[in-house]
Amino acid sequence: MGSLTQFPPTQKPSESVSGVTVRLAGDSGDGMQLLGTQLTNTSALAGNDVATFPDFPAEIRAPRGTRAGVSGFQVQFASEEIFTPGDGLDALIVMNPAALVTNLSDLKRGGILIANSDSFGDKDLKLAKLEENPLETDVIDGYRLIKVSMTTLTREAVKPTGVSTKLADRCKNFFAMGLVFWLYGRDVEPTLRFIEAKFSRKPEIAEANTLALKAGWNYGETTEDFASTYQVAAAELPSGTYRNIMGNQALAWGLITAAELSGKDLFLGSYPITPASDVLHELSKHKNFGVRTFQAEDEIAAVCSAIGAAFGGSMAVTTSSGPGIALKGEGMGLGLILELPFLIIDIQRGGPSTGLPTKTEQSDLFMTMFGRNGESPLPIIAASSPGNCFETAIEAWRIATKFMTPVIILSDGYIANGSEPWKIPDVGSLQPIEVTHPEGQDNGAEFLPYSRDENLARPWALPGTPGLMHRVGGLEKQDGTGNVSYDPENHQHMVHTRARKVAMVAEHIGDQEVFGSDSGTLVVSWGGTYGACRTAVNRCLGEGMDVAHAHLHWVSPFPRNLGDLLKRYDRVLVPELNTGQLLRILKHTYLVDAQGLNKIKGKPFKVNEVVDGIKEFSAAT
Amino acid sequence: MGSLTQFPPTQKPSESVSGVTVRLAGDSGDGMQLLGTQLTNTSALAGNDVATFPDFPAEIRAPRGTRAGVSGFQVQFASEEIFTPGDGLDALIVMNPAALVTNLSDLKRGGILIANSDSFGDKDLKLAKLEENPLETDVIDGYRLIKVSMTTLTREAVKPTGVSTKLADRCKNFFAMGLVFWLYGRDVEPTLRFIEAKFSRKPEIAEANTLALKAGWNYGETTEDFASTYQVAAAELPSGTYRNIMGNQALAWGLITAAELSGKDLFLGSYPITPASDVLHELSKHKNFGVRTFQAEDEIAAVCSAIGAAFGGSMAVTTSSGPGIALKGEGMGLGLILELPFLIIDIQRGGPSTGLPTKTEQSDLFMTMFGRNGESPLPIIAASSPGNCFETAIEAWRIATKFMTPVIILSDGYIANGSEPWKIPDVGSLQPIEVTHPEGQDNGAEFLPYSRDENLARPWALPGTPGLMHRVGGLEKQDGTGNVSYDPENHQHMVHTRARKVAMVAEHIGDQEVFGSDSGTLVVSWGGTYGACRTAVNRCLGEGMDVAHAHLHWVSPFPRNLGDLLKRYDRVLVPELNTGQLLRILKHTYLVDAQGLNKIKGKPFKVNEVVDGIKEFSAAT
Amino acid sequence: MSTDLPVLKPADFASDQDVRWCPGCGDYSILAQMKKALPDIGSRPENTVFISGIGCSSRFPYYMNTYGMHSIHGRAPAFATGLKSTRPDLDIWVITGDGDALSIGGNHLLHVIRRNVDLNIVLFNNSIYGLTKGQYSPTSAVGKVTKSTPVGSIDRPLSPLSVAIAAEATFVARSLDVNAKHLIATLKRAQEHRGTSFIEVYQNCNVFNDGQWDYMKDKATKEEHTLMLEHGKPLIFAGGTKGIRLNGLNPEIVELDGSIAQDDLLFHDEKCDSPQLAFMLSRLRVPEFPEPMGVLRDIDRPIYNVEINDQVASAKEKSGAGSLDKLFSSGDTWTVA
Amino acid sequence: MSTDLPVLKPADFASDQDVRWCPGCGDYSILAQMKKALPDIGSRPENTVFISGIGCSSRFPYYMNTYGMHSIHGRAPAFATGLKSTRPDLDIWVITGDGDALSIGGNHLLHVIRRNVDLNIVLFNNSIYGLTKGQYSPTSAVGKVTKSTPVGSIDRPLSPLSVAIAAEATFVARSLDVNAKHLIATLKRAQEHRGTSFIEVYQNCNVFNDGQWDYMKDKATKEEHTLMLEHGKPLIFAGGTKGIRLNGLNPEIVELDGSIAQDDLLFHDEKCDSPQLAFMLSRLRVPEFPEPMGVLRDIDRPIYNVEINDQVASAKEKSGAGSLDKLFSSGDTWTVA
Ligand SMILES: Cc1ncc(C[n+]2csc(CCOP(=O)(O)OP(=O)(O)O)c2C)c(N)n1
Ligand SMILES: Cc1ncc(C[n+]2csc(CCOP(=O)(O)OP(=O)(O)O)c2C)c(N)n1
Ligand code: SF4
Ligand code: SF4
Ligand SMILES: [Mg+2]
Ligand SMILES: [Mg+2]
Repeated sequence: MGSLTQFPPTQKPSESVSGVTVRLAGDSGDGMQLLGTQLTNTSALAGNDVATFPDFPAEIRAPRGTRAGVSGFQVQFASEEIFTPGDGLDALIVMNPAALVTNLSDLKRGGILIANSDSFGDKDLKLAKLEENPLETDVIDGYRLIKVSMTTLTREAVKPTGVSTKLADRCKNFFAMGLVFWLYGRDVEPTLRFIEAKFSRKPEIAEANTLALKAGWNYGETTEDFASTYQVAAAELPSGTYRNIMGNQALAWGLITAAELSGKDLFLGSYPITPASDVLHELSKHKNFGVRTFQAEDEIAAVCSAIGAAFGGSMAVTTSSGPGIALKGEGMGLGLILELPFLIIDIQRGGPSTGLPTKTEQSDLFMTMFGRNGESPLPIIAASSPGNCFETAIEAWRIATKFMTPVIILSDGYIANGSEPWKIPDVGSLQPIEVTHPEGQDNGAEFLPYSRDENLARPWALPGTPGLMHRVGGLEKQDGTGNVSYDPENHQHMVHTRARKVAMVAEHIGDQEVFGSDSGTLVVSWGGTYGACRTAVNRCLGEGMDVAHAHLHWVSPFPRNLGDLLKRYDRVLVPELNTGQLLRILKHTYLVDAQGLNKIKGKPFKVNEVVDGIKEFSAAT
Repeated sequence: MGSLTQFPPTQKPSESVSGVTVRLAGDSGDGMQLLGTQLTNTSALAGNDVATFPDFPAEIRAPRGTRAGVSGFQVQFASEEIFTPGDGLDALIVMNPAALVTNLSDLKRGGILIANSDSFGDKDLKLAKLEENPLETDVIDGYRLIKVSMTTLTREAVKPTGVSTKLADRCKNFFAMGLVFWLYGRDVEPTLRFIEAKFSRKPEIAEANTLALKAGWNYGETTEDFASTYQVAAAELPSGTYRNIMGNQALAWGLITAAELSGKDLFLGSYPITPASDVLHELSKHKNFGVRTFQAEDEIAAVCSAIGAAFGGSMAVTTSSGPGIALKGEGMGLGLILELPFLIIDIQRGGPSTGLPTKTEQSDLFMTMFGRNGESPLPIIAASSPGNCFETAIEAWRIATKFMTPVIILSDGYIANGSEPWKIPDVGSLQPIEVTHPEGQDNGAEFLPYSRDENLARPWALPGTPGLMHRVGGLEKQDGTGNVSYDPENHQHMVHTRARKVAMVAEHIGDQEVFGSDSGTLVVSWGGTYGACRTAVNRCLGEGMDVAHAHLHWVSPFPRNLGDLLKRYDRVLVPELNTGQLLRILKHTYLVDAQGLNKIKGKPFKVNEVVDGIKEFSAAT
Repeated sequence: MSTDLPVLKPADFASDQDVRWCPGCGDYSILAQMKKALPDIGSRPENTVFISGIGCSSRFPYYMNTYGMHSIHGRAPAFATGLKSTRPDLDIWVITGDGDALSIGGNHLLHVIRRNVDLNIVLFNNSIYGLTKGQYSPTSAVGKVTKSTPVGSIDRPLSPLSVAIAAEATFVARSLDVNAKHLIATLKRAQEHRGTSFIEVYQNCNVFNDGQWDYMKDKATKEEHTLMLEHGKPLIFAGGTKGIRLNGLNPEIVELDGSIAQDDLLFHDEKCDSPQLAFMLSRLRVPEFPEPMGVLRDIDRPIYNVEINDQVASAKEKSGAGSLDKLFSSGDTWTVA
Repeated sequence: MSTDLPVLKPADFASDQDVRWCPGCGDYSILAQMKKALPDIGSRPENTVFISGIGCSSRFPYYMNTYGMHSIHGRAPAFATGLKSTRPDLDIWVITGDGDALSIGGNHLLHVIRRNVDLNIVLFNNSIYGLTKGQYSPTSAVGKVTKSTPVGSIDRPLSPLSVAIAAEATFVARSLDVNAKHLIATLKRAQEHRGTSFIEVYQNCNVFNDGQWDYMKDKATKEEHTLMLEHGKPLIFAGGTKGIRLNGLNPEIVELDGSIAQDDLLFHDEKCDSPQLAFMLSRLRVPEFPEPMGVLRDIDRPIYNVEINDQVASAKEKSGAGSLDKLFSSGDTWTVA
């Protein structure tokens, strides 16, 4: 099985387009995430640039058929470089009424709407809290509705395998997949391989899914519903070998790579929390890299265990999200005064409090910047895309070890769960991270644990080293000796030293780059909004507007040239998925009269929202 | 005993002065705090304005005679209104060498230095890590050194009581007290009463202390060492009955009063920590006011227990300091989204981490303003002096209940342990705090726990009320119903609603008042620096400078007129005991090019430091 | 409880919110039994409060038409302590999970129990983190393969009952999600007890840890593996074919083939003041022993919320209700004309 | 331990920092005994780490010429777990107080013990918060009058040993600050044990809770109140005049006037796998019973830091040392020319 002959190339006319945005929506149980991943992979393999955005329900499995239970997966694949999963949908596939009503508004006028008509019975409508069948009402006017009896057709298709109807219905998503693959001329081979591998121990299931896939493909080819297919040519990506990667996966791999580059074993102290848990899951799979993962009893123990491991000389990391990071504040403060290198990773989600665990938000810039008692500055770096999480992890560890300081990494639910093609780096060419530890001594000479090098970094002396015994702790320490000190002058000196250290990081992160024109409106962004902002600025530039984009990688400290740069432009616009946290920090740092473009809806920016924001703002001022 | 006849008024000439600053310094065991308190009380009773500043060692009882073990108490008493315990010392009383070397630098040139010469033996010098006896070296040049064999004289004096030498030596501080009382013509009656009360069950001790006190007094009167005494006339304070009060005591009493004014029982959930513990201690003494104090297992449980009590309708409070407040961030975030009224009190100390527990610092403005995940604005009010802690507590509770929100109170170690005369308020004239709870209903009508009044406050419906059953929680809630809601529009609406609520507090806190001229340099301060800043501005005004002072009571939100006010002045100077936390918030709020005057030494500002700062700044720009 | 009020039905305790647990989750049964138990106890919706932490189990309060708080992870006992200390008139139930109560919340559990605050704590033990999609918990067995332990857990699990007993618990019981009758009875016993009542409920998470408790449910094995506790009765199980007796300090299983007199067996005593017996029972684990179901311990001890309020009452008696004037003018004062 | 190195003296373990406890504090004696014990054990300063929380007791690391961390309040076990998991070669001592370990740190204590991380935990129990100047602690007796309980505490105290045992402890012991010989011996036993060793040391805070343990120290009463444990020996005290035997599950005191044979007494067994005996001993309290001193329990169980490193080792064996190239190109990839 699985040879292409079973999936004859289409005889129908095919329209070639530069890009397509598709969303697959159904019940949590309907396997939409799997469908989406397959469509993403095969599109990537076809050489398209792709970007995805899964949208999970908050509940593990909200009751079948309810609006709360709808699970969605959006993917954009294109023949040009893209940075977002797309705004309006070209096609929407819905497996039930709940999926239809919760997603229809995002479908472009004239867009394709494929619905599994078998699941629009009275019971289904009731579960979705609907009086009447939307497929029969005018809500679907203006869309290209195609009703497909997926359930019936799938049952038909898998009959030969003799699987139960219950199992047969589980194959529905592969039927839909076949249809979508046909519609966009996607190669089924990788998916067939996937099926074979995944169900190797259940051949009849493998067979059934394959048949469903084929039935969906054939349905597109044979029925009158579809006049033509769409072709999206390969994009011109830099040459190299690519793979598809999700943000949390890239982050985990970046951490492993940083450990390898610095010749350290990786220790993760973490407590599960959405959307950060997958980093723990991924790292726990790679013990053969010397990775030790510790699922602590809570977030406090997690950060403290990381500090303990850092004291011992490991590359130590702790991961969490808003509520958990809030609990780490005291521990982070200790790490800061101990001047030990380790990473605190915050995969941000909607707040405040428990907030919106499965939704994205740039919620914690303020907390990570200011959420500790006393004067507690720390370097903070923010990842800008799923793939960028990889470099971010390495860069963070490089700075942490160079300056002997904890470093905070900010990611968010959107890039953590999103995916994009990732150019596999040439491992050999990755720059090693130099880490040194002072040698032991038996000359009885005094060892100064708080002496400093040109970066104000203190020596990372490891337990087990003869002659370097020393004590660290949370009470203010005397510079040099590290002894407890209540001396007023020393305290002020140490507060300034710790601040200067963070400021000096600016010397090692390069200048801020700008994309676009060098006057007019400057769009300043950070973190996960990179894609939407870059695309929006690009589009505005295309329309001849005087606009530029500066995307910050480090938010603490800022690049040395940022101040001058801001002054160069007539207007500064700061789009954020919060009420303006970076905005306020820019204002007090540079007294720049910037303006915010803010969205706090648990969703990423749409490109159009940023475009409109730029236009309004540029017009207004 | 105890009749003034034993303490004949002095025959020596007496010089009258407008104010005196004295510091008593000795070993933790020497009873300097007691001596200081007595001198403070008797001076207050004499009608002086007084301000005190105790300076404890970090250790409970560091080894006798060591520098680490020195305990100091500074008091200024004056015939005019004063706001600080004074800068340079007019007199310094030291009980041992360690006390001398650690305090001498604060003594004014020509100031009186009284030393217990009996405790300057080789052993004492060694404990103080001194090669030679400072009383014999030039370090004391330029001071009016008076050596007194206090130990010997005290032993002599108390002989009649037949107490052991060990006990006799414990009376040393009363000898010193007698001497100081004589020097400044203070009434000994209150102290005699105090002795009688305190040692009622140990008459021989009472007797010994009284004899020591008298011996000290007579020593001043009879020996040649002292040419004259000093008289400080009564100050012209507003008429009324006064008492001396410490900051933490005033805070506790303010909380009790707020509870009474709102007809609520007070619940405190707290975990001990320096310098906040005394609020717990004080409140636990007043159970007859219906006060319930709960010493929780940690700070997290403390804030959570307070939220539980608030849910039940009590006036709930939690108190801590930096490291403990850092642990409360998650709980505070919940309280904020629950929109329940309760108070979080942060008695700030030197940070970061464990930092300088016994030292003062305006360390936590940033943390209390921004230290929570997600968008988490809260009202924050800062006490400005020991006595002001009283009104601050009442004001905070008034706002908390009016707006149904947690409110943060900031104090610090300096005002918490400092004391000043406090005009006892006329209880009858205190404005009651209206708190209402919705009535029960049995009409089955839907109850909307998140419906809002004109202040955006939701109803405070109490468990036990029929028909108002409802569920609250940390997930985003639908406005009105309070049901869990993942709706994007609702989330943005709620984020803005919570922010607007805090902003609206500005309507109820009055406009910012300014002291001084209405152009030139504006000094903006908050919290415990009030006294130093007000005195400094006063002095500059006296010198004809164009300067004014705006002291903020609420730091979140700011008074409505603050922005305009800042613009009215040529220069804005912001003195803070941190690296410029308010400064940065003012900058991003008003884009004002203000400058900071910062000190991070674990000590309050000296008036001179602020004066110099104002002059430099005004000259520079 | 106000019995003059109309008798309530389980439906009166149901809120209008859709229940959002996975189909087949053991939580549904526990919710159903709670709704049945409360009317029998005579609870009133307006006087009842459910406080939970975070987790699937902690969604519970949303589904009850009572007062409720879905608080933060692991801290429910602290909220409940603050509420009960100030509102002793309320019936407060704490709903928690094995991760919520024993991982992040272990310390609060220890302390609420030692204080003996008058609360009913129901721990839904599914030996997994459900809400976060399947990591091992403090009650997961060594070797357990989960998302965070791909080659098996290496942490020795805690026995919730042993921990509660060591924390000086006055009421400790265990029940099973699907055993409606037993669960209802146990909930009632908890409500009757004055002081902290701690109940561990074996609950099935059919999505991430399906079948965890099957050995206590399957017809074939449950008799053999379940020790039903009855106060004053000997420890007998396996349909009366086996019993437990003491061998020194340790329990041993004996065949009841007639060779052994019932009196030689160990008798259950909920009321015995020493925690020795309850602790021993809490250690019984399959396969060596059957696992006890029912009330292990039920004794009387001073109650935190009673004591804290008594201290207030007697302070008022002693010094009279507080007067601000008196307070302010205590100690030295002086008057400026 | 590297015995080829020069033998060390207590002074070699003393740091250059002035000790800053109150004169007369029990902590001085514990510090002195620790310095004596370490050389005998063969510890090396460079391979030894002291990790503490916050409290008077937690100042301990500053006074030892070893590696040390004075961390944050209650969390020392978590730091130690991270360090030991990655540096199993180090000898790690956790120094904590009754507030540090049982109040704010109770949860970390439970979990480090159940994981059986190879650490030595020494809890200085002075039944008071010393550093914060005298509030009651989780081991303070009911009715205790302190700064925060002016009319007496109403919280039932925890038994540190009972809690440790319920947390599946593999080594549990108790000693006394001033009993130098016994304390040194106990510290050595703790170091010999592989896995978490938990020692409660009765310590006097002469400033805020003076005399707490006098009944264990006064010539007149100590014999009567102390039960010195010896493995394999019967439980005898009061200078051999009294013994303890079992009555059912519960202990009872008997006069050893000859009427009772030694074999009828309860015999101590540190090694017994069931925690039953250790738990019973942990419950013995004056005045009813003498209080046990010495090792209550010492058994072998898998060790967290060993297991976590074994999992890494076997992963490397199974899949070979990690290769980034392999990792990156796992799964579907495609090439752009
Ligand atoms: C401070 C914090 N940390 C972590 C989480 C994520 N989280 C939510 S529930 C949970 C554990 C759930 O397990 P359990 O308590 O057993 O409840 P169950 O879902 O199994 O019923 C975790 C880790 C959180 N919400 N808050
Ligand atoms: C987070 C935090 N909360 C509170 C404190 C204040 N604090 C320091 S030590 C201590 C308790 C000390 O008692 P214990 O652990 O018994 O140690 P001891 O001083 O008695 O030796 C407290 C409450 C702190 N330092 N940090
Ligand atoms: S994940 Fe498990 S525990 Fe949670 S609702 Fe689903 S079945 Fe129940
Ligand atoms: S306060 Fe108590 S425990 Fe602390 S050092 Fe002094 S005597 Fe020791
Ligand atoms: Mg669970
Ligand atoms: Mg203690």
